[in-house]
Parts: sequence; structure tokens; C-alpha cells
Amino acid sequence: MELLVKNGFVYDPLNKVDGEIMDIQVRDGRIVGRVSSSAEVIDASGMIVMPGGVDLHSHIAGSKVNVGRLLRPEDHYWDVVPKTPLTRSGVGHSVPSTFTTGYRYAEMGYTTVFEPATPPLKTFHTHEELNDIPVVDKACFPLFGNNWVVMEKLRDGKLNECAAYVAWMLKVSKGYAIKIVNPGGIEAWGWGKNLTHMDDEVPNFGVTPREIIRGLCKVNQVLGLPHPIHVHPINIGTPGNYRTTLETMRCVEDLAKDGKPCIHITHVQFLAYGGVDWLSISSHADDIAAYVNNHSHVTVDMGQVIFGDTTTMTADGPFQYRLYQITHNKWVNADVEAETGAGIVPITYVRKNYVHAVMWAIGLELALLVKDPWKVYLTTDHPNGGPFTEYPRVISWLMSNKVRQRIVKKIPRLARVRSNIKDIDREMTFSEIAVISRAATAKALGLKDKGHLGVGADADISIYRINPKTIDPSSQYREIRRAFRRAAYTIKDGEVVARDGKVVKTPTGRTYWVDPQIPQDQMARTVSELKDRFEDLYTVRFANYGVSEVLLPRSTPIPAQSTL
Amino acid sequence: MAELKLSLRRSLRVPIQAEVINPTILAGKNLSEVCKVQVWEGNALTTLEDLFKIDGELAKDPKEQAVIVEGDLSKARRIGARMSAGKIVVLGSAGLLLGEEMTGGSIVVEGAAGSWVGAKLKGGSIEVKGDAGDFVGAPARGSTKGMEAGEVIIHGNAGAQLGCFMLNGLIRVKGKVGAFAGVHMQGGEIVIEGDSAGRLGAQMVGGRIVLLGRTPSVLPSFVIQEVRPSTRVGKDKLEGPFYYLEGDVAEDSWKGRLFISAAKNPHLKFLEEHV
Amino acid sequence: MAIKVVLLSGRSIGQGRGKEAGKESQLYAEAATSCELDRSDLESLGVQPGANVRVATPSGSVILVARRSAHPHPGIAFIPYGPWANALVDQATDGTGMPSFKGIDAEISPAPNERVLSLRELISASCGGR
Amino acid sequence: MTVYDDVVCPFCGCCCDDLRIEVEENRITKIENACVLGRAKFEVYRVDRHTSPVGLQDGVPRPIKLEDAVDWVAETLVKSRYPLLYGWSSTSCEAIKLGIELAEEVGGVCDNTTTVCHGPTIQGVHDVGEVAATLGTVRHRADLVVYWGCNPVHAHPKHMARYTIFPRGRFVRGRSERRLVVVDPRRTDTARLADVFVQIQSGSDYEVISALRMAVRNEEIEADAVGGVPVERIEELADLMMGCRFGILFFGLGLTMSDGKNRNIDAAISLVRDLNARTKFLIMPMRGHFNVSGANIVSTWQTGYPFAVDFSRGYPYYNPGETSAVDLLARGDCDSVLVVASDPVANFPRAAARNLVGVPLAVIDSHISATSTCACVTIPSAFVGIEASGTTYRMDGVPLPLRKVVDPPEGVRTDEEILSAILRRVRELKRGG
Repeated sequence: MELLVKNGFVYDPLNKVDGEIMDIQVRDGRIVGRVSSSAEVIDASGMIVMPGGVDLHSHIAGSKVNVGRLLRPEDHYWDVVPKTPLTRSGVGHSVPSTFTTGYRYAEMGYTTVFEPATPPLKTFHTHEELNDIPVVDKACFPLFGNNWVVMEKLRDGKLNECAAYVAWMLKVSKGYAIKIVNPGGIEAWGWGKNLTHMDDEVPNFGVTPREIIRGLCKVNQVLGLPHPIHVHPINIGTPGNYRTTLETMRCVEDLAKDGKPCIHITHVQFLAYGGVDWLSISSHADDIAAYVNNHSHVTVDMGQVIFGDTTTMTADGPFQYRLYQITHNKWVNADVEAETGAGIVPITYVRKNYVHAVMWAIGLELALLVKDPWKVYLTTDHPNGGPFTEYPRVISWLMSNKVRQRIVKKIPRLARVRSNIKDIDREMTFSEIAVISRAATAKALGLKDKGHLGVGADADISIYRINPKTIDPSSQYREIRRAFRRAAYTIKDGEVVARDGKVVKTPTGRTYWVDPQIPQDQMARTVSELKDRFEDLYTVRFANYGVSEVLLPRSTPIPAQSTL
Repeated sequence: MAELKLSLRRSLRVPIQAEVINPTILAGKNLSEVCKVQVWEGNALTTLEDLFKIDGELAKDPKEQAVIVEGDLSKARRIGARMSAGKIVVLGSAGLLLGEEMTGGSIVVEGAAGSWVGAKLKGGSIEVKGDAGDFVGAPARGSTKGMEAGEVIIHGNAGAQLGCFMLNGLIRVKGKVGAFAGVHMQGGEIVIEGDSAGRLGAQMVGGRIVLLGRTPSVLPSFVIQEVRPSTRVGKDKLEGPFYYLEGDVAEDSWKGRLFISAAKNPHLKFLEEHV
Repeated sequence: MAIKVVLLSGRSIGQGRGKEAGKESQLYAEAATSCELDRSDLESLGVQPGANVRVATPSGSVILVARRSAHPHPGIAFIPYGPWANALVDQATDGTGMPSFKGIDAEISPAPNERVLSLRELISASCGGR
Repeated sequence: MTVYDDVVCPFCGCCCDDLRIEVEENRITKIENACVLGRAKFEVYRVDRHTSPVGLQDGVPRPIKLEDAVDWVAETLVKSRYPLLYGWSSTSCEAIKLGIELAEEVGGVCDNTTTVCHGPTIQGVHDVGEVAATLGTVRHRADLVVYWGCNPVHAHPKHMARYTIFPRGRFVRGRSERRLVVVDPRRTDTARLADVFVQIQSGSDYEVISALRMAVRNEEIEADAVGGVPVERIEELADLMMGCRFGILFFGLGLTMSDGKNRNIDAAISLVRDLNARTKFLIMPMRGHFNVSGANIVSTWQTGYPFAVDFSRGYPYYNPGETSAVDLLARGDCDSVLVVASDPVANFPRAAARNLVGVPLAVIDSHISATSTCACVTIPSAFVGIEASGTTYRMDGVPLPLRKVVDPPEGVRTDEEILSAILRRVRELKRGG
């Protein structure tokens, strides 16, 4: 099967192509140098051609997301998706059903989406849902930051054993990266408590958040994983938390090697607050951005807030309880034995609300103040800041100071004073948008065949009905939003899967997972030790734990070479 | 007012989705257009003409449009849903979700109505001459935004959880009500002329409930304030004496108010000791 | 003489085992046709454990076998889940989808001359045949 | 002889996964670690079943061919304007997915047995949320366990042994370090094991919970007794709950089925939520069938809603009371019913069951049931978790693999195979085949 995408303005930052008119050739799902004359032709003249979107942090699947769906029938009623001869029915808005999730990503030109938090004990559930998310490629990040075995090994200084355990866990859960959420704080939440300092000791475990982050950062390097530790630090959503965020980034500064990132701080908008309470909250995006600008070992993603109704959900149980206390909305808590927790609270971000307006500003400030777009990625921490379907809106905000300032005029005066957004006039280019939404995210995830259109890459391509020569994104932000909302074409593995924002084909995407290669005797020791104490940790048997590869329809393991 | 008459041609085997029986949708059309308006009958689309004999007049403006419906419509869900103006008269019984999310105009049902009468009501008035089912004026599942405005009058009895999560407006029941009238109520008024099955105002944080009949008991989480000789609902003065209680104390920032007829509830006399 | 009770239906070990043995098994029938009453209530009824009683509610009435409850619960009749108990349950759900399977006002009277229906008899009596 | 270790029990929501099953010549010869209910299932499952589809011919049930049975079901569903597809909690998630797809394809209502067990619980969750955990969290941490309106000794016999009262946890070492409270109108066999038993009047749970909520908020209760319980005793219970390090309230159908229904749960969850201002406290429903949680979970991720999903207009719509099985039957709304792995004729109130028998009715079940005796067509299926593998979800949402340990009888297919065949046939018919 061959495809020729002709005459589009191509934005392929990884290959340093910046809006040149080029043809892209596809054969058998991959980008190739040339195709035969019988190739199907897509005339992309007057349109933008980019690699398919790659989202590295979006809560789309798993037990927590599903309880979010269960919690919010009122969120589904007004956004319904009927069945068609091709597509399944479903519901949308802030926590869409699985089929709808896949379609809506594809309709926006996204082809790869990673679920960033799964409790290993329930990761089979996550994969079952990922299996039901059509079109896109996907993966999930198991949670390690409050795992009992991890904390014990790090306390005892047994780094290699910890690494072997993490390797085993990634293998059995079919996970992709090490996710850390509120390290140690969720274990403390097992007793209704939380940790607020990097050097607080986790009750009963004798380790600190700092030691957990550093330890897992080292484990990550030892295992040679493709993505650095993916960290949601302590004190999220708390005024004054920019200090712990900086401390979190600093705490692994010395571990960086070869100038490569060794930590990803996620949804950093929720982590850049100054002030001492909600009345004095202010933006410290500038401090965070300055640190990121001056260091090569850290990357971040935005976690942009969208005004409107959405559902917050994180593994951070104590944070979600605090959010309940603030909002008095309905609250879900879901602790997971020996591993982690989760919480869910619906929220409505209101433009006229001073705190929400500051949050809105911070997300944009971070994206715009971090000079190198390869270090800051487009996310809303779906659905925490807002649903992923609002990405086009965020793109329009990043590309147009005009629309930003229009909104700035409508937010409370105090929010204007306590943020920097009014003074930032940077407007991102199409190339920069391509970086933050596909090229850099694919690179950060270590997906070598994604995020670019060079020969050999997966033929995941999105084409948008925008002529960069004639449009002025600064004033025509509505057109930008519209065009990114409905891709003219979304091509997945060389096949057109969506046309003009409508799904036309529903292939099954890959499930990526990392298969760390560690010495067999080390793995055998880990397994035997775990088997011996498994009953002490869990209420399920060792044999019934984990995810069998045969249950993943397009299992795509990525070997990682460890130095164990 | 222009009167359009819809007479049911055949008895309904499966439910129909009758939100098109609605002046807001029908006004401005001509008769042949009305005939072709689509209606879900179970899982299949049919036309109004297939279900009803249609005649009468059509107005340009929904305000000037009355729709008279004849037949047993107890399987017709959502009659008058989202209507904004005009009038609907149902000469038989109506099904579930009568006047759901209605914003204006009026609906009169000569017979009984199913559950969720006036769900999410935002304005207008609904009058049911017979009995009504459960969840009068309630919100969608999971939502805390119940009836926001408007008026519902039930001449017969009403079921459980009447006025659930009610925000504002008035519900008046001439007959009996099921348990949990005014549950999670946040504002507005409920007047019950008959008896209550109990648990009045459970978890309410605002609004007023007046009970002229009997209730088996009051919840322990309501606190007696005083005995009042009378109370007012709109322009009407209702003669008591009433036990006046506030609650639900088990909730945050409660200020719900209950007025319970003292004469009809001698078994609650013990409350007077706590005044 | 008849007594008034509150009827609870619920799970019991016998009913749980019986349903696996089969709905037409004796194990199931024995479990699901028993009506557990407090000793004092049996006395007021004037019947011995093992005697047939009629249990009636506004929704229906069935003949069941009176049993003495293992632990005291005066005023309460317990019948394991099953079609016999469900012949006494109102189908109204108060808009929740859930009928009131527990907490039904019932009247119990001795029925020495009446017979407990088998599952098939009960169903054909209450639902009719096809 | 083959020995299967770590087999997941397909009886109740505990999904105990430590069963050891010995099989000789396709017969189960030994069952270890199972409770009396699980054992009963493995012991007697073979006895009471059809091994061929059965159809009514002139009012007499006769064996029919599988293809004919599948045709009949498919044709009936395609003809129907508002079919109900009911059951699902005693089969695998794989079969449930097919059931949802089938309901979507024929524009029917897909409801599972949640509707008559913890449907009110889910409605409570819609309104206030839930404060839950996996069962291991309870084992490791709970020093106070409350069972309210449930009787695990009879309904979930290993619940206390494996997860809550008796086992050794990391921080709480066993029975002696835990307090057990039972609240029930009956002194049940579970109550006999309790440190504290609070006997309340039947149907007064809501009042008692309200009073507890007041006590937790330090509000004065102006009565001598609530729900038959002296106020001092309620205050003691509140103190016990506030004073523990880690508490858990398990509740059963005693709350969901009795007067108050969803509001009992609403209040109970609110109580537990409020307790978290004082200590750590959780609440969990005691789910009955082994995969009723799975039915909710799968339905929720595919449609947004956990049960009572109406596809008649092409998209999922949900409103218990409107789209739930008992109400649909009570109103006589449905024009055909397919029952899968459940027995509504036995489990529903008689009047609703009567309407079920009054329409074209097909049953897919491994058992002979009250419903199958009334069905136009019955298709026997393999016992999931004994003769068929698949996925189940434990009552706390932990996914577990169901094992096939023996082959089903000749000619008996799995729910998955039968439903796939029906779905295929439905699509052919819709295409005009």
C-alpha cells in the first residue's frame, strides 16, 4: 500500500524541515524515499503537514479514569456519540468512553497517546481499556513512587535489587516508564496523612521523597529506559509549591549524564505556585522556567487549565482529598494495596475566579518562558486541567498574543498582577507547535519512529487545513483552533484514518511496553524473593498478578539495555 | 391561541421519545411539515403522522401555540421537554420526564404522569391532575442542579424524592408524597397538602418545605426552633400551628426549613419540649 | 392466629449452595421456601417449626415452611432470596431500579392444610405459562 | 491427573484466587481452599443443565439445533423495537463486551444484575463519590471493621478470613488487633463474631446513619433513641469510628434494598467522607456475583455508564428507574428479552417477572433456571471459570483471570462463542441476509 502526500507545507522539526513545500512518500506503513506511480495521492497543497500528534500525558484508561466516568453521568449526558456503521457509540466530555477517546484523538491528528498513571495491581484493567481505544498507539506508566518494595530496597541501599524489581514490574505489567506521584505521600495517606517536605520520612518506611526520586532516577539509568522518570512531585496544587518543584528538579541535577534529561516534571502548571495560601497565590512560572532554561537534565509539560467543567483525577490521594475540602464537590478515593492510591474530584475552572485565572496564566507562561520548545510539551494533564479535545484552543493561545491579552483583560485584576502573562508577547510558530505536540514528546518518550517524517519513520501523519503563507495566527486564532480541531487528514501507519475531522477507518493501535534486559540470574533472584513474600504484600496470588502479552492485540515490546 | 390536536392512532407497545410534542418545535411549521416530524419509537424513527391523527392550527410564534394531545401517552417520554413557550394539554396520561428542562410555557396533564415530572425545570408551569411518579423536579443523575425555577402542581399523589436537589421554584402536591421529599434541597419551596411517607428534607441545606398532612417521624438531624401559628407560601397564608425545624444538621452550612402541621402530627408533640 | 411482621429477604448459605445445585433441586427448594421466625413469633402463631404458614403482603401471598431463627429477631421474618420471597415483593422501585426486597410489611398465619408449591407450580401460578 | 493452582473462584465477589483443583479424566476430583459456596459450585455444577439448546415447539420444550437457536434469537432481536438484554454478572468480561456490542447493534437496553443489588450504591456514588481501596489495604491497615446490612458468613464466607478480620497484615497483625462491629436488624451469624453488635430496627438505617453523622460533627441528638438504638450507643459507635486509626465500613443489600435505597448509601458515604476529617476511614459495597463488578466496569469504559444502558437512539443513555430492567418490565416497555447468565424470573418481583414471561424470551445460561423454564429458546453455555476462561473483576476492582479446568460437555459452547454467533447473525440480517 503506497501513499503520496503532495505539495504540503511540511513541518518536521526533528529533520529540520520548517514549512517547506515537500512530498511525503509512504509504503507499507512507513515513510520511504520514493513511491511508485500507483500510489494513492493526497493533495496537501495549501495545507500543513506534520508528524502525527504524540501525547505523553493523558489520563485515558484504567481504574481511576473509569471511576471518573462512573462518578459523572451528568458529564456525559450532553455529549453523546451515536453508533455509525463504522464506529461504536459512546459518550464524551471530560472523561470520554474508550472508543470515543480514540476517535477524538484521531480526529485531531493525534496518533500516539500515553496513559501516565497505572497501579500495577490493576494494570490489566488499564490495558483492557487501552485495547478498546481504537486507532492510536498507546502505552501506560506504572506507579512506583509509593511502592513498598521500592521504598524498602531504597531504604536498605539495595539499588540493583530495586532496579531488578522495577524491571520485573515493567515486564509483568507491560509498562513503559517509571511514574512517580507524590513520592511517599500516598503511603502516608494510607493513614490519612501527607508529606510536605522533600526530607520528611515516609511513616514506617524510613525513606524520604528525595531518596525515592533519586533512587528511581538511578534505577531508570541503570535499566536504560527510553523515557526518564516521570514525576508528579509532592505538594502539588499547593500555594508556595514552586520551591519543592525546584528542589525536585535540583535533587537529581548531579545524576544527569551526557546532558540528557533524567527527569520529566509533569503538569508543571500545578507546581509553580507562589504565595502562602489561596488568597496570596501567585505565578512563579518565571522561576521554574529560568531553572529549566539553565539546565539540560529536566523537561516539563504544561498541564494547561481550560476554563470550564472538568474532572480532576490523580494518584495523589491526599491532594484530591484537599481539593474536596476546598470545593466540596463529590470525592472519590481509591487506595491500592502496597502500591499507590488515587482520587477524583470534579471541578469547574471559572475565568472570574482569581485562583483559576492565575492557574490559567501559569500554564501558558511556562510554555512561553521556557525558551527551548524541546523542553516543554503541550498537555492539559487531561482531564485535570481540561479535556484533551481543547488542545487546539491551547495551540491558538500559544500562537496568538492577541487572544491571550483578550482573555487577560477579562480575568480578575489581582490575577493579572500576580502573574506574568500580560507581559509575554512571544507567539509560537507552526514549527514550535510541531515540536511541543509531536517531535519533542516522541523524542522524550524515546520513540524513534514517531514524531518525525524522515525515511523509516512510522507513517503517522496529520494534515491541517491551514496555509501558513496566508494565515496570520496572531489575529486568525479562531481559524487555527478550527483547523487543529479537525485534521483534514489523519494518517496512521500509512492509512487515512480520519478525513475532515471524521474517522473513516478504525485500525487497532500498538501497545508499547518496555522490556528491560537484565541478567537472568538477577531476574530469577528477584522472582524467587517476590514469590516468597508475595502473600505478605498482596491479596492476590503471584500467578494471578500481571498482564499476559497475548492479551495485547498489537504488543510492541521495546527492549532496554541495562547495565546491571 | 392556535390549537393543534394530536390524537394517538394506536396504543404504544414500546416507549416513544415525545420531546417533539412541544410548541417551540412545532410552531412555525405547516401541517404537512408537522406530520413529517421524526419521533423515536423504541429504536426506530417514525413520524408524528404515523403515531397521531393531526389537525388544527399552527401559529408562527410558539407563545401562540397550544398543542392538545389525546390518548394514553403513558409510554410517551419527554413530552414538552425543553419547551420555552406556549401550552401543552395532555387529555390522558403522560409518561416519564414530562417537561424535562422546560424553560417556559405551560403543560397540563388531565391524567397521571410518570416519574421525573419537571426534571431540571428552568421555568414555566406544569400541572398534573392525577398522580405523579418519583423524582419530581430532580436533576440528571450525578448532577446537583435540580429544578431552578417555575412551578409544578400535582393534584394527586407524588412518589419518592420529590424536589431532589431543588434550587428554586415551587412544587405543590395536593395529595400524599413518598419518602425523601426535598432531599438535598438547596432552595425553593415545597408544599405538601397530604401526608408524607417520611424523611422530609433529608440532607437539605436550603429552601422550605411545608407539610399540612402527617409524617410518621422527622429525622433526628432536624432541630426544632419554635411553634409558628402560620406560614406563607408566595401570596398564600397557611394557617398552622406548625412545628418549625431547621436542618439537615448532618450537612455542611445547613439552612433548610421545615414547617410541619402540629394538628396533624400529635405524635411529634415531644418536639415542643426541645423548643 | 395471624401476626404482623416485617419481611426481610436475603442471602443464606443454603440458598447459595442450592442455587448451584439447581433451581429445581431439593436443596434450593428447602432453603428458599423457609421462613425464619423468632421463637416468640412462632409461639404467638401457635405453630411448630416445620409447619406450613401463609405469608401475605399487598403484592401476593405464598405458603412457606416456618423455621425458628438461630438468633432472636422478634417481629422480623427472614426468607432467603428466591421466587417464593419475590412473590411477596412489590415491583415499584421508587425511581431507583431497585424494588424493596427488604422491609416489607407482611402478615403471617398458620396454613396447616396448605401445600408449599414447587418452583414450576409457583411460576406457572404467578407468571402463567407460555 | 492435572492439578490447577491459584484458581479464581467463580462464585461471589471475593474472587478468592487460591483454589486448588484436581482434575481426572475431565472430572473435578478435589477442591481445596474453597468455601462452602465455592465448593458447591465446583461439586455440583454438572448436575443441573441442558447440553443442547431447547426451543418451545407447540408449547413443549424440545432440543433444537444451535444454529436454529441462534437464528431465533437474532431474528427476534432484530425485529424488536425495544429489546432488553439482561444478566451479565456471572459471565466473563469478554462475554460482557459482546453483550454490549449486541445491545448497541440491535438498539436495545443492556442492564446487568447490579440493577437489583448495588444499583442504589452506584446512584449514591453519582451524588457524593466513594471512599474506597483494594481489599489488601484493609488487611494491612484496618483496626476497625464495620459490616452494615450484610452477612458475610453466609454470602461471602472467606471475606473475613482473607481480607478483613482474621488475616495478618503489615501493620495490623490479626483478629486481636482489630475491632469488629456489625450493624443489622437481625443478629446474624456474622453478628455473633462481633465485638460490638448494634441491632437496629429494620428500615431505619438512614436515621441511624444521620444520627452518626451528627455525632461525628459534635451535634446534639435531641432524642432518646434512633432506629431503636439508644443515643448513647450511637455516640459510642461514633467515638469508636473516630477513634480508630484506620476504619472500613462494608455494607450490603441491607442498605441498598431497604427503605431509603440510594439515600442510605448517599448518607453512609457522606458519613465516611466526614470521618476522614478525624481519621482514615473507607467504605465499600459487598458485591455479590463474582463478576458483577466486571459488568459495571466494562460497561462504564465502553459506554460511560455502569448498568441500565439504553442504546435505542444509537448512543448510550442511562437513567435507573427509567432504563433499569425491573422498571422496564413493570411498565411493559420491552418487546423481547435476552437473558444471559442470570435468573430474573426467580430474582425479580413477581409482577415484573410476569411481564418477562409475556414477551419473546431467550436465555443463555449454563444452569437450568426459573427463567429458562419459561423461555422460548434456551442455549446452554459452558460454566465460566470452570469450563471457560476469561477475565473477572473482584469486588474492589482488581482484575483476575478465570481459568478453564475442564472441558464443557460435547456441543456446549461458551457465552463468548454463542454471543459472537448471534452478533454475526444479527449483522447478516440487518444487511438483508
